[in-house]
This record gives sequence, C-alpha cells and structure tokens, in this order.
Amino acid sequence: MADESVRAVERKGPNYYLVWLYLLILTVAEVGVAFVSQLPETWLILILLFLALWKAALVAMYYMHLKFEPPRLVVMVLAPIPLAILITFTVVMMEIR
Amino acid sequence: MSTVSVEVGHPSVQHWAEPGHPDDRSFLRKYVFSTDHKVIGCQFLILSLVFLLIGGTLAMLIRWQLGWPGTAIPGGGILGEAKAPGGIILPEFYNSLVTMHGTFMIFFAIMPLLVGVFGNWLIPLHIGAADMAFPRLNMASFWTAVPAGLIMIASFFVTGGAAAAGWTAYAPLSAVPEYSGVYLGQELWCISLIVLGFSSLMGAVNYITTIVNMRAPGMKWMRLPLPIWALFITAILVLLAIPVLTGALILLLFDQTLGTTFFLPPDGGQPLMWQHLFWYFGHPEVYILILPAMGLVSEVLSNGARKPIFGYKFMVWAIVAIAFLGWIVWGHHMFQSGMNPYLGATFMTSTMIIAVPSAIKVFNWLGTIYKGDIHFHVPMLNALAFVAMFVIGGLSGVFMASTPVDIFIHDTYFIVAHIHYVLFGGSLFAIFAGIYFWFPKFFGRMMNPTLGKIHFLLTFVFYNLVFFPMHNLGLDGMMRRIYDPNQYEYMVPLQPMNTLISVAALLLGAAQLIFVVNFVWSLWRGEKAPPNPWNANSLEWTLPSPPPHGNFVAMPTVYRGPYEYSVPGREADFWPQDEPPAEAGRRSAGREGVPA
Amino acid sequence: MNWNWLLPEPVSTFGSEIDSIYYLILVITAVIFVIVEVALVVFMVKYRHREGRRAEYSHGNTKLEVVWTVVPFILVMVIAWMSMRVWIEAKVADRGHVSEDALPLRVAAKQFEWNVTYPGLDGELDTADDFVKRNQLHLPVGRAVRIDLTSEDVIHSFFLPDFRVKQDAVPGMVIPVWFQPTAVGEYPLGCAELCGLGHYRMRGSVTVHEVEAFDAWMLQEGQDAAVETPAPADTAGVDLEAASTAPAPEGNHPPSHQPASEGKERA
Amino acid sequence: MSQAATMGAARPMEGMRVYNLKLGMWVFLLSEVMFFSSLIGAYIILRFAHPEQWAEPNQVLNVPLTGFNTFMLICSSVTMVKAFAAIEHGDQAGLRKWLIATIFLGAAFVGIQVYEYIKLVEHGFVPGAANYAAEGGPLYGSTFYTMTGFHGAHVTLGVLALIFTTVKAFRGKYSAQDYGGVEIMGLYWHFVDLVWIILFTIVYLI
Ligand code: HEA
Ligand code: HEA
Ligand code: CUA
Ligand SMILES: [Cu+2]
Repeated sequence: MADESVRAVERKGPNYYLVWLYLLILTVAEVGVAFVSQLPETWLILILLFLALWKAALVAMYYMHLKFEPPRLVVMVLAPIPLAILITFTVVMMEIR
Repeated sequence: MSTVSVEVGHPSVQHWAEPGHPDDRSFLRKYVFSTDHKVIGCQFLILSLVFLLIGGTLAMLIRWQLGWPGTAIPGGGILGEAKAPGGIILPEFYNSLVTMHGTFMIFFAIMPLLVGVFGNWLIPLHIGAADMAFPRLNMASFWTAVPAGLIMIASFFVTGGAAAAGWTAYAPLSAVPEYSGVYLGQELWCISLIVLGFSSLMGAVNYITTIVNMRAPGMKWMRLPLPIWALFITAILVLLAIPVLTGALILLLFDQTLGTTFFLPPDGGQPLMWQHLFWYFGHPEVYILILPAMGLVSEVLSNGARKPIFGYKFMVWAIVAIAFLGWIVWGHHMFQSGMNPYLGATFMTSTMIIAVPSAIKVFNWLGTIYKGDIHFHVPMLNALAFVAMFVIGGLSGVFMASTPVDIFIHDTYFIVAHIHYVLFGGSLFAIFAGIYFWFPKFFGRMMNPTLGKIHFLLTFVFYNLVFFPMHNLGLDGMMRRIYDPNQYEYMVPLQPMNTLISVAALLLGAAQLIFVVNFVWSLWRGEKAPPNPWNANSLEWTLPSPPPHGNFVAMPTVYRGPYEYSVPGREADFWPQDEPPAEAGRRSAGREGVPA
Repeated sequence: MNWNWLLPEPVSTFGSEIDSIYYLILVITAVIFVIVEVALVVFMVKYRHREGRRAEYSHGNTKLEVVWTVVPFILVMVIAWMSMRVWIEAKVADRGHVSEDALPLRVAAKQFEWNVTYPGLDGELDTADDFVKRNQLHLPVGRAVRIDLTSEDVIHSFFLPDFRVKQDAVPGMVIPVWFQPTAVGEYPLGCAELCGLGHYRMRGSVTVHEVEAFDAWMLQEGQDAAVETPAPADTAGVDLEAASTAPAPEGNHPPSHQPASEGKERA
Repeated sequence: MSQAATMGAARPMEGMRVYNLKLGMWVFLLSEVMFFSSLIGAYIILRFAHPEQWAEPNQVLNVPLTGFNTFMLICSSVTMVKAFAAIEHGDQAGLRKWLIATIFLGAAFVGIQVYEYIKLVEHGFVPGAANYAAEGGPLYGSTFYTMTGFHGAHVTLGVLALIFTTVKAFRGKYSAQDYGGVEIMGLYWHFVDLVWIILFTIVYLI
C-alpha cells in the first residue's frame, strides 16, 4: 500500500483552478486574436491553431492526468497522433496537383 | 467472483471462477447472451460462416452470368421480376451482386472470421486469462454485428434492390439514387456498415486491453504466440481505421438523405475525398484481413513441422512493419483516379516497400519447414496452401504497385485475381487451417480428416482453376464489374475462358459443401477430442476440450515461448509453455529462463 | 484461350516503355515465384514425417534473414525507380511532355457515353467550328493528342487498352491526358470504372487515321456539324468550365436526372 | 461484476500498470480521435477547395454566444475533475455535488447549442444545397452542422452517462478504493471538452 500513498501525493499536485484560469485566458486570447487583431490570415490561422493545441494539451495533461500516468500509457496515447495528422491533411494530397 | 480490491495503478487484475464451481447459468446466458469468450467465438463462427455461404452463393450467380451471359439460371425465376426475370440476371442486379459479394465477403465473412472468431477463441486462452477484460462488451460486440448483417441482407428486398456501387461505393454514383437506380439499398448499406463498425470497435478495445493487461505471469511480449501478436496489431488497425470509415459513411449517408453535398461536385463537393477517406481505411483493412491469417499460419506451420518458428523476432517485427506501412500506401488504389501523379509516385514507393516485410514472412515460413518433421494433418495442408497462394497474390500486388503497369491493369480482372489470391488463397485457406486446428478445442470433437483432405484437395485445385486464368483475362484487357463482356468485340474471344472459370467456380462452390457436411457432422458425431490432439505447446492445449467456463483452474505460469518443438534431450517433441523447467530441461532450453 | 502472359501489342509511344516495365516485373516475380514454390514442394517432400526422425531444433538464422530483407528491398527499389520515369512521362500531360502541336480534344463522359469535342479545322477548342462526336475518337497517327477529360455525372474511366491509357473521368475536375498513336487502325475505347447499370456497354471506338485522311475527316465532319447545329461550341465548352472552377453561385443544382430504369435490354 | 473486481488486482501480472477500465477508455478515445480527425480532414479539404463558400467569422455564426458556451464546457471540466478529486479522497458528498454541477453545465451546453441551431435555421443557415440562401455556400452549412452536431451528440451521451454515474454515486457505489467509474467518466468528458476546444477554433474562429 505504500504505492498508493505515493500516488495520492502525486495526485494532489495539479491545481485544477489554475489550469481552468489558463484555459480561460487562452480562450479570451483566441477570440481576441481572431476579431481584434489585424494579423494577416496565415499568421492568424497559425496562432489560433497553436493556442487551440495548447489548450488541448493542458486538458490532456492535467484534467486527463496524462502527466501523471506511466510513460507507456503516454506513448500509447500519442502513437496515433501522426495518423490523425495524416488524415487531417489529406488536403495536401488533393491540393498539390 | 473475487472482490479483492487493491490500490489503483497496481498491475491488474483477474478473478477466477473457483475450481469446480458448478456452472448454473441458464441456457440463455450460456449459449445466447453469453459473456464467455469461447461461446462468443463460436457464435461469431456460425454467423460468419453463414455469411461466407451467402457471399459464395452470390459469387455463383456472378459466375453464371459471366460464364453463360444472358441465359436463364436454372430455377433462377425465384429471384423475382425486378432482379432476374425468368432467371436471366439484369444488369442492375448484377451490379448489386458484385457489390454485395464484396461487402459480405470482406465485412461479414473474412473480417469476423479472423477477428471475431479467432480473436475471441484464442486471445484469453493463449495469454492465460480467464476471459476478456470486458466480457459484457464482448457480448455486445457480437449482438451488434447481428443486426448489421440483418440490415445488409434486408437491403436485397427493398425497392431498387441492394447497393450497386461496388464494395468501394465511389461517390457520386453511391450518393445519388438517380445515377445508380438504387434507392434505400445504398442507405441501408451505409447504415449496416456503421453499425458493424461499432461492433468491430468494441472488439478492438477489448482485445487491446486484454492483451496488454491480462497476460499470465511469465507471458512476456516476446513469448506471445504469433496469432496473438497478429491479432493485437490487427486490433490497433481496426481501432484506428474503422472510425475513418464511419466518418466517411456518415458523410455519404448525409449526402444521400439530408441533401448535403460533401461528394457532389455541382455544389463544390469532392468525389476524390470519398476515395481518400475510404482507402485511408481500406488499405489498413486489407491488412486486417491478412495479418491474423499470417499469425494462424505461423502457429500451424510450426506445429505441423515440429520445429520452432524460424526467426520469431523478425516475424513479430514484420507484422508491425506491415501494419505501419499499411497506413501510408492508400493512394495505390487511386493511381488512375486523377490524384496528382507525383503523389502516385510517392505512394508507389511506399507500397513497394511492403514487399520487404512480406518477404521476411514468406521466407521465414520456408525456414520453419526446412529440416522439419512435417506431419501433413489437414490444418497443415491448408497452411502450406496459404504460403503457396499468398505468394502469388503478393507478387501480383507488385505489378499493380508499379504505377505505369497499373495504368493497364487497374480495374481489370488482374485486380480481381489479386483480390482472390490474397483473400481466398491467403485469408480463407488460413481460416480453414485455423478451423480444422482449433475445432476440437472448442467443440470437443475432431473434424473428420478424410473429408478434410478431400475438401482441401478439391478446393485447392478448383480455386486455382477459377482464379489463375483471371490474370490472363486482365492482361487481355477485360474490365471488372462488367455484366456482359461480349459487348466489347475484343472480349468475345475470352468467352471460353470465362466459361471454364465459371465451371470451375461452380465446382469450387460445390466442394465447399463437403466442408459444411464435415463441420455439421463433426459437431455431433466427430471423434471425441483429447485435450491436446496436435501435441501443441500453447496454454489452451493444457485444458480439457472444450475448456470449462473460466478457463484455467489456477492462473498458469509461463516459462518459455510457444514454439519449443523438438527440443534436444527431451523425450517428447513438444514442450508446453507452462511446464516448469526440470533440471535437464533447463539446461537444454538455454536462454529460456524462469519468469521474472 | 490465351494462357500466355503477354500484353496486347502497344500502339502508343510510351506503350512499349510501359510494357518493358511490365516484362521486367514479370521476370523478377516469376523467378521469385519459382524459387518459393519449388522450395516449398522440395521441403514438403524431403522433410515429411518419417518414423524415428526429429526436426532440427533451430530458432532461425539472423544472417539469412538479413539477406532476404535486403535483397527484396533492392529489387523493389529498382522496380520503383524504373517505373517512376515512365509514369511521369505517361501521366504528367501538363508539364512539358506534350509537344506544342498536340491535337487538343475534350472528352466529357456521361452515363453511358463518351462525348468527344473536336477543335475543327482551326485546331483550337472553344471556337465556333468545334463539333462533338459521340463514342468516336478519331486521331491522326504520329501526332500527340492532349485530352481534357471530365465527366458530367459520376466517375467513369477512360480506357484505351491498346494505347496503355487509363484515366478516371471525375465530375468537377478536368484531367489532362496525353498519348501519341503509332499505328493506323480501329481500337476499342472502354469505361473501366463502375458507373451504373450501363457501365458494361459504355464503349466507343478509336480510329487512327493517316494524317491526310484525318484532316479530310475533320474537314468533312466540321462542315456537317456546321450545317446541323449553328453554335455547338458553348454546349460542351462553357458548361464544363463552370463546373470545374467556380461553384454554382445561384440556387441548387440537382444532379441531372437520369432515367434509372433505362437499359432493361439484355445482350 | 463489481467495480472492485475490475480495478483491484488479485495477483501481479504482466501488464501496463493501468487498470482495465481506464486502459479500455483510453483505447476507445484513440478511436474517437480518428473519427473526429476524419471529419476535420473532410472539412479542411472542402474549405481549401471552396474558400468562397465560407462566410467571415461572426457574420453568420454567433461567436459571443458560442464563446460563452465554450466557457461553460471548460467549467464543466473543472467540476468533473473536482468530482474525481473528491472521491479519490473518499469524499462522497463532494463527489455528488460536483457531479451534479457537471450535469448542469453539460446540459446547459447542449441547451445553448440547440438554441443556436434554432436561431441559425431561422436565419436560413441550413445544411446542404439549400444554404445558398444564407451567406456562404452549401458546404459551409453541411460541415458546420456535421461537426458541431457530432460533438453535441457526444456531449449529450456524456450527460446521460453522467446521470448514470451520479445515480450510482448516490447509491454509494464509489469509494477511495474504487473510483474507476468516475475516472473513466472524467476521461470521456475531458476528451469531449478537448474536441470542442479544437472545433471551436477551426469552425468558429478561423
Ligand atoms: C488480404 C488482402 C490483401 C493483401 C494482403 C494485399 C497485399 C498487397 N496489395 Fe492488394 N488489394 C486487395 C487486398 C490485398 N492486397 C484488394 C481487396 C484490392 C482491390 C480493392 C478494390 O479495388 O476492390 C487490392 C488492390 C491493390 C492495388 C490497387 C490496384 C488497382 O486497383 O489498380 C494495389 C496497387 O498497388 C495493391 C497492391 C498490393 C501490394 C503491393 C500488396 C503487398 O502487401 C504484397 C506483399 C507480398 C509479396 C510481394 C509476396 C511475398 C514476398 C516475397 C516472396 C519476396 C520477394 C518479392 C519481391 C522482391 C517483389 N493491391
Ligand atoms: C474474402 C473474400 C472473397 C472470397 C472468398 C471470394 C470468393 C469468390 N469470388 Fe469474389 N470478390 C471479392 C472477395 C471475395 N470473393 C471482392 C472484394 C470482390 C470485388 C467486389 C467489387 O468489385 O466491388 C470480388 C469480386 C468477384 C468477381 C468480380 C466481379 C466483377 O468484377 O464483375 C468475381 C467474378 O468471378 C468473383 C468470384 C468469386 C468466386 C467464384 C468465389 C468463390 O471462391 C466462392 C466459393 C464459395 C464459397 C467460398 C462459399 C463457401 C462457404 C463455406 C465454406 C461456408 C460453410 C458454412 C457453414 C459450415 C455453415 N468475385
Ligand atoms: Cu462509365 Cu463505367
Ligand atoms: Cu491497398
């Protein structure tokens, strides 16, 4: 049962409200970038995607506890990401003619 | 059931049916809504064999039309006016036949046979587990597949008939009823496959969790029997490929019913997008259909040759490599589709590379029987046929992988020959091998070996007579999916060959009846099976046939890999995985140590 | 019955190059095929079970395995490399492989016919003297043709077996196709992609003429067409242009309604 | 079979050191990743092919309203993770409280989305070819409703599952030793939140 106490301490770690605050700020930043800023379109898209991925990573790491899971689980979870990117960007396949 | 609870994050997790505990489940829970992986495996077996039979029957109708175009099928009048007036098949019905033949064979016969049947039968037993990780999910998986099949069958009987856009359902033909003349059928096709997708997904989640988490002590990754490796990798392919198909099917269904235009060009839709999505799923799918077959064959070959599998590690990595490469080759189905030719060149290269891990497998199988002590039992015969036939199918794949050559042979009977050499010569022979091999374990009776040998011989001969000449048809320019080749003058001289193929096909179909008879007869009348009829090593053979509910009385401990045959210094030529090493045995086994 | 593995005689410039790749692969795979099947049979006979013999106990041979990993890799890479050049030559019609004086044609597939638009005597499409022929492709020998291929309804596949040409015709896309006939004669044109119930009879013919004969034919047909229909150009030309580039801006375009029950006739 | 049986371990075995339910949920979520990827992929292809069919952000879609909805979904993730943290320490009351809050927020999200749909349809923004009436073209409406619709369906299913979990919580089925059901509920819920984060960005903002 020593195992359990170790894990319990680990689990106490993240401050869920702090993560929430981050997410909130990032969301506001997104809307701000999208509507207030006058960035050129390419930059806008890149920045928005970056912010979205940042938020997604926060949720996965803290709320879904990936940060505290055994590395093999993390590897397993990340493994299909390249495939997801591949299918998402089949657009490249169709556009370059 | 045990309710021991231990801290989270601890290695999981197994609860054992107490030894000798009486099995007091009602008939319904035991055979119908059973959560026992063995029963579910048997349910899948019956279901998918029925679909195999249906698919085969459709093939017979196809061959009738191609062998004797425009003549009435004897007794074909029962098909009805809308399909075959007076027994003469109509073009629209022919397209339905081809589509449904491909669909039934791929999705409802071979895939459930390999993944549903052997996944369920073998995974828990081979890794030394009591059952799947999620037995009820497993049951749900089967009972989701049933309505999917019923929907697919039902689509034959709606007005407009069944789907007729090919098993690949290229849009816009599949999306617009006015183009295909099929109305509800095409929608039911989508719905059925979406439902079936859920079934496959549930299975995949279960298999992956079970294999990762529920291996008995000592069952290290590199001691897994090869069917389990193959099924594990296959489950990953299913898990990640099926949702893409589901997504595509949903978009197609919306195009058909809601008036969206995802694939319809007049409003900006992209027909090629369907092909990208479909083949992104489709190519991993064909490896879903071959990898488990390769695993089964490895098991049977090693057993039949009484020799350890040649290069176990390479075999494992070859499976992984094929699966990985399988994700980046989908474009080879689209070389002539209007996709950028430079992309075609890229896809050609990745496709070619798949020959390399496949070569490893083929030559390692040869290495396995080299200097063996080959027992030609029925499963072994089928496994050897697999090797011989898969090579033909694989090598014909290299022709098509070469983009310029594919210009000519794309969408000809050369492709049809390839399909059947890998799917029948490959997957189906492996399935036959597997069924003959494990039938005694799960039904407690042997299948009749004499009937088995006759069935094998006839199947092997007629099969080759049916599908080998299709290469020649393709090289002479005969297209696939054509109702009547004689429409083209240059194909008229091909008619004798088509007729020959059709005769052989009818005989091939008839030969399958021997299998049906053997199967059904053996269920009740077969010789009683001993626990280990093939002197095999893996864990299931230490159990009675059939194994009791809950499988193992106590959790087995695994001491060595599954292919320790003919170990020098041992009396018997096999060495069960869970037999504790004796002093003498330990010395000769060398590197195979005790479990950690 | 034709059991040989030869392809029909090629009649286009890149046809024989494609065939040479095919024969190369045929030889390589035939050798591999023979090796594997012979080994299989020999092992089966030689190592069949006999009383008192035991199989050799061996877990493999890494050196051998490396050999049969590397050799096939080299072989397939050679095949891929050689295929690459021919493929680019055959398929990349808009990147300088087609000579300037190529004959421009437009082929529009629809259920279940091929409509070929000819440029008329001025040699240019989208001019007044264009005319359309159904299911008939007439070509001069020894001159490249450049076809803009498209479809009006579903996907078809433009298949000229003897010219080693196959290209899907996709609605909403205009795909360039080129080849150069090398022999005079009549050849089949087929549809190789399932496109509905009439797929099996969506055929046409290709007639390759001597150059002078072709010019005469073009003159004759152009005059006939001018008499029948005053301005045929915009039917084939403008419509397709619109389908391929801009989205339909106004209103819903239902797909052209094709009577689904036609073609109840049998061969 | 009790939860304990699926979380606890009777004997050390080979494995991932993650209990079955959790591993199974993660595996399932990977397939969900591929499902949404295919929809997003289709969206990107169509949008690249026909940019003119898309209206400016905020022209048709009501971004402030959806922004608020996004905020609620993020809040629901906090309440969900709080529920999990509570039961991890055996706090039954906390578990119930936070679960109910999550249900409330989730249901509100669905409600607002339905309201949004109604408004959009009134405005003439519909899936399919008919969408020429509103700004943008047919693909705009089709992809919008498909993507947000499937996400909404996931949230709805999540709310139903949450209700189920809450009922079990009220019947005292979870404990500091046995909270697998709550944890996998949380994983699913956060995943749905994560998908929304991506969808919100590419559907509403870009
Ligand atoms: C079980 C199913 C299965 C399997 C395993 C394969 C395996 C392969 N397939 Fe096949 N394929 C299908 C099922 C399968 N296929 C189906 C159903 C279709 C048609 C779909 C449709 O349109 O309806 C299809 C279509 C298809 C096409 C599209 C053709 C077209 O429509 O124009 C192509 C093109 O590249 C292709 C290639 C390959 C290749 C390169 C392999 C390789 O994996 C093969 C590798 C194996 C070997 C090469 C043999 C063993 C190796 C050696 C003995 C070593 C030495 C070899 C060399 C050096 C060459 N396949
Ligand atoms: C696993 C896959 C599989 C199998 C086994 C078969 C088996 C057969 N196939 Fe098929 N075929 C496909 C997959 C398969 N096919 C696919 C994917 C296509 C492409 C479809 C498309 O273009 O869209 C195709 C297309 C296709 C065509 C081309 C049609 C066309 O393009 O116009 C033809 C033509 O001859 C054909 C013929 C046959 C024949 C004669 C058999 C025979 O081998 C059949 C023999 C009979 C059986 C195998 C039944 C045996 C039953 C049992 C053993 C069950 C026992 C039951 C109990 C115990 C209860 N098939
Ligand atoms: Cu047109 Cu087939
Ligand atoms: Cu493929």
